[in-house]
Amino acid sequence: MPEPILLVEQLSKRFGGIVATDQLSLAIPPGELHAIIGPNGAGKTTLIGQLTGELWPNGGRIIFNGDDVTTLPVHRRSALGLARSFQITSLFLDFTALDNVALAVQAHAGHSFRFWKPVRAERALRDPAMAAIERVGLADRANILVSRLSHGEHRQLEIAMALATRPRMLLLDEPMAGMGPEESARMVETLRELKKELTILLIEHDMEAVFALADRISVLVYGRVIACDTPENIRQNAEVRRAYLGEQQVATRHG
Amino acid sequence: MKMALCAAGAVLALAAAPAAAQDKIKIGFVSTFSGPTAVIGNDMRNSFELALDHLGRKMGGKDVEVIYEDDQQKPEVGLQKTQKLIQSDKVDFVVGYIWSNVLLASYKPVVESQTFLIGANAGPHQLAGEQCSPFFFSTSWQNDQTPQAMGLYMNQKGVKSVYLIGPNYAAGKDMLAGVASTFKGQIVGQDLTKWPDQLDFSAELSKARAANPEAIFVFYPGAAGAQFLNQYVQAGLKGKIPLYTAFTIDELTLPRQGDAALGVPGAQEWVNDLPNDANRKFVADYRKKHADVPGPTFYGAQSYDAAMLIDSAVKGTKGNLSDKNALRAELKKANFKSVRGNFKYGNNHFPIQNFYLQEAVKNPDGKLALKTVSTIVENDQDRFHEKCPMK
Amino acid sequence: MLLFIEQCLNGLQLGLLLFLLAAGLTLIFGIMDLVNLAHGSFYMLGAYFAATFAVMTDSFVLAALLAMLATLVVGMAVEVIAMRRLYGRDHLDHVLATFGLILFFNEFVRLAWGPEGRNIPLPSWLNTSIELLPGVPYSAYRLSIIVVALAVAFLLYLIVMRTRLGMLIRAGASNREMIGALGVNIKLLYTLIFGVGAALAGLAGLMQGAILTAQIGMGENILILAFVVIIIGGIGSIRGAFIASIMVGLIDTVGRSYLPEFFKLALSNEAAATAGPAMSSMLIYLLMALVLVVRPEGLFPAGGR
Amino acid sequence: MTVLSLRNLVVVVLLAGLLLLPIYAQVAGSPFLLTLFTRIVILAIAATSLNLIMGYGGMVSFGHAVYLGIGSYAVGICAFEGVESGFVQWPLAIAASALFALVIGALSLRTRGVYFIMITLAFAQMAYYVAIGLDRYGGDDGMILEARSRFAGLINLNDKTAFYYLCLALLFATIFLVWRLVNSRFGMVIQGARSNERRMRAIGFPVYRYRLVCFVIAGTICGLAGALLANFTDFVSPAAMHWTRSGDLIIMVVLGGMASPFGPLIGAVALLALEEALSGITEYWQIILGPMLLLIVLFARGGIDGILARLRHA
Repeated sequence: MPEPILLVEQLSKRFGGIVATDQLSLAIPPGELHAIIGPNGAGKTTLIGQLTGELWPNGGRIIFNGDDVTTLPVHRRSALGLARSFQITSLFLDFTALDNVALAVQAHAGHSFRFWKPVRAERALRDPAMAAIERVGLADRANILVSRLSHGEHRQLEIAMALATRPRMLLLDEPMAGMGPEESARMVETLRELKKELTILLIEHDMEAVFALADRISVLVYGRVIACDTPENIRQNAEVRRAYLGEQQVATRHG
Repeated sequence: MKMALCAAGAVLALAAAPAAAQDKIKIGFVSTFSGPTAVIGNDMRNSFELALDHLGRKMGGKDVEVIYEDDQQKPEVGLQKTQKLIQSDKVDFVVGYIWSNVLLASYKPVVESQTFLIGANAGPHQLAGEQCSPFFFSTSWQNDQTPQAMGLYMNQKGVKSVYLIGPNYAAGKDMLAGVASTFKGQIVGQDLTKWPDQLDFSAELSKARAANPEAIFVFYPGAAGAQFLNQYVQAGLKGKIPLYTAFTIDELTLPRQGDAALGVPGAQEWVNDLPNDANRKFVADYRKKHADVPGPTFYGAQSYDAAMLIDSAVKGTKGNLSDKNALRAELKKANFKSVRGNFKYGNNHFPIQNFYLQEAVKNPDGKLALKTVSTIVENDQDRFHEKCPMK
Repeated sequence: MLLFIEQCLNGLQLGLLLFLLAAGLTLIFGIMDLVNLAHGSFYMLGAYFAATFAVMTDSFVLAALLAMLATLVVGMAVEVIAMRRLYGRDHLDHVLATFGLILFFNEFVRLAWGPEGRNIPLPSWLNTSIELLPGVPYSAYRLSIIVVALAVAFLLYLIVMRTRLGMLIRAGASNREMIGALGVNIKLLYTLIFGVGAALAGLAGLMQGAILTAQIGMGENILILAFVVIIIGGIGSIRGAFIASIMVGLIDTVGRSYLPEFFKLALSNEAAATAGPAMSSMLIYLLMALVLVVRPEGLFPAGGR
Repeated sequence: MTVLSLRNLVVVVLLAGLLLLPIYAQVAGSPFLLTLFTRIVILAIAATSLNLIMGYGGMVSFGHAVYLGIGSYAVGICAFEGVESGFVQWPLAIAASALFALVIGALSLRTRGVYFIMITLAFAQMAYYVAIGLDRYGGDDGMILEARSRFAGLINLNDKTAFYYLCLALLFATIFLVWRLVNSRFGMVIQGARSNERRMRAIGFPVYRYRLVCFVIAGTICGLAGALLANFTDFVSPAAMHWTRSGDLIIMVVLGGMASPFGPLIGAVALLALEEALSGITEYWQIILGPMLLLIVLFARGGIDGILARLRHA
């Protein structure tokens, strides 16, 4: 196995008396699409929070691309190439779609203490932004105010923004939440394309998508990884079935 | 925006009124006509108007137009209104000013435009000293004079120690300095309170009591005077540590001070019962014309005198307002019957005058009134006149 | 030493008065998320109402009760006419709109009661002093302010901690959406809270008015102090408002009385006499800035419990 | 979008009016107009600088007038101590404001929302009381400026028309500067942080330092307005930085329209002209102005500029 791009060792996070992350370890090699599944309250969002730097763990280490990032602030991790999408859409609603993505490009194009040149005329920002928008299929909506886009388009835009930061790795927090079947199918296609170039950590409830896309799956229960394997083996794993999936659900969905 | 444009249009229209031909005398009157201290401004306006009535609304045969402006008790607003009076209304005289800081802020543009400024109340020491001007006259006093008189009175009463309390602004500091300059006993403590925000004096009264002086001197003009006196009584100090005041008890605050004011002495250059004809006429006609409001007060008396002063000068120059030197010479004569009794002007254009001791008493009808008790000092001149370069 | 105790008493009195004002402000802010600059106007109205009722009824206590009732009514009317349209809007909109209300109420009072201010006559049993400590008479009326304010604080504590209404208020202060989920008539609840807040402000105004006389604009300066209090205490927290108001009252009064002496040690007499009062007026702002630098959401953030 | 929308028309008329005002004042024989509008223009500079942080950056400072005070005290103290050259006074006013903004910004920007509003107020109040304590410089009374800043014969500030045009030029420069600024990379960061601060961090912006720089820029511009104000009134006093003055600035910006280049100017003209006009009608003018403000908030979101923009669509 090659050197992992993301290595999590013995991560713990407590809120008062509640243990949200419990001695969690994870190793993701470059190029993998790694999915994390688990029931509600398993600590998935807490984990993402610690990976992106919004929460600091009580113990353990996070190594990204060889650097210890455990206590690095959010923007520094982003600069290192760790990008995320938000579970609940978190966009700049009073900007256009293109402005949103261009801002993400700008974040990784040197410092922004440039006070004079009109930003909307900067090809160096606009072109890559447009490219990212095209990749998620929103080219014809680029100049529309984000507050007027649909929910599905918001999710697409989330991905485009994450892409625009030219990350080494994407953390996707439920990118398909609240989508209709058609939109989901489109998103699966987009992710399948991205998977060719990027390491992706995917947190998702849509099992169909997870099993269709993931190289490996970790199952999170009560803040611990109870299993980590290929989709095929996870489906067979008795402990996982018992704890989470349930015989019936697996049978009807994938049987 | 339409509304704003209309408003802007209205401003333009107002300001664009053609400057009136100079066949009448224009007077700008700046005082406080809004907020809690507006009562003082009203009293000044009532008295000034009464003076015009007594003059047949003419000065030296010319019609008189008075423009009243509200300074909102703020220096920069006073300045702005004063500039408007000079630049836009092109008045011949600017009169009024209750507050020293408003007067200080407004002073420069008036005297620089060679317009005569008649201060009807505030008398900051700068204007009596180094910054005195040929274009400034006062019909009141220099701030220090009244408390100086009070200091003298405390000496006469044999008071050995005093605690001083006053507001932290120009006049407040002048007042306390004034007492300190004539009082021969010991000053055991002094508090300057935030002005005009602070109206709770509990901490200061507690300190004053603990310092155990023979007397407390305060200066709180306007409504603050009522507030101080109430708290002084509630703190149980009345009858224990006697209070001496300047500008703290007047006809406007008396109704709200009530019995708390009885027997508290104050110094003043004018009292409503001063026995001269001009004063009797002024007080009686004021009370007849404005039966619904208390007054007149010394603020009003000074404003009344201001009108009479201007009238005497205009008469003296036979209505020729363009000869500023002649006009100044006439003003300097103070050739009119002042309601405080006649006075002379010193080199700095501040009055040389008597100061009286006044006290609140209960009339037979149960109403409170101020009355003259004695003359503290005669022909008193302020202590800054030597610093004024004018002869 | 006796002087120090007396000054602490003075500070406590000022602090408790601030609490009456701040309690309503912090609830309105915490629950309706409304920045109400016009809260000081209710303080002023309370004093003016009391002045009028005192003349009509010849009884201070009766006048006080009637004045509170009147400010309650005015407060609820203002909520129904204007405030409820502002919920959910930007804080800046609140600032502009309620600033407009301040101007309106100030001028309204000037038209209705005249510019000269009103006296609230005290009954003789309050207008005296009591020898609380040996040799230190203390104003009976100031003492009564302390007692009344403490009683109100206790009553508020009981209501907030022990009743269903209080439960709703606490829930609302930490999580606004929740009250809606509980199926409560929110409109009515908001109107009620706003009215009670106004009545408490009115009570503070009339109590203070008997010392300071009723004045136009008396609410504005103390309003800023009340805001300082609720910020230090943490928005939406009654407990925070209580502790912070006493802190502010003590620091202001004690600072005012001792700082000038303190400055005399370092400066000339005259400089100290000017710098002292200026510095002591600064103290509470210094306190607020310090609290916010260390705890950016106040001492007792309501959401944090 | 038509070039001559109502909104553009109003702006053009307003700018032309401001440019031609001295001529009108001359012809109409009412020099006071020039005084009134010099004050409006100076306060519009201050309001425009506030709009940069408040409208575009979402940083609601309730202590912005403090720079008016610092700027005017820099001029006043220099003049008092005998330094009358504007080449010393004005850079000093600007530097002092920038330094103060840096310090209070560094501390205040740790807080959010209404806590930010109040902490900026606290710092401004502290500066206010410091000024009251400045006995040498008049304390509470303030001091009269003996002479206006001298610029070695380049411009004579005692010439009312020249001074007006200087203020107007600085206002236009400020509006242009703010406009360029908000449309630059820097401006995008500032506006992004107003819109969604959390996301800004997530995509890799250290938001705090950009905000701080923005805060300092706004303070600096307002400090310059303070230097102008001192020269305009020939008077310096703590009143210039009282919290009510900061409130006035906020009201101008909100009234005119936040995050709009000309909004603060429109707001300043509207508010001050309205005050002047209403107070000419009745002594009780605030009873009209108050409900008017309330109605504007209730029925006209986005201030006057917002109304104009909507009328274009109608």
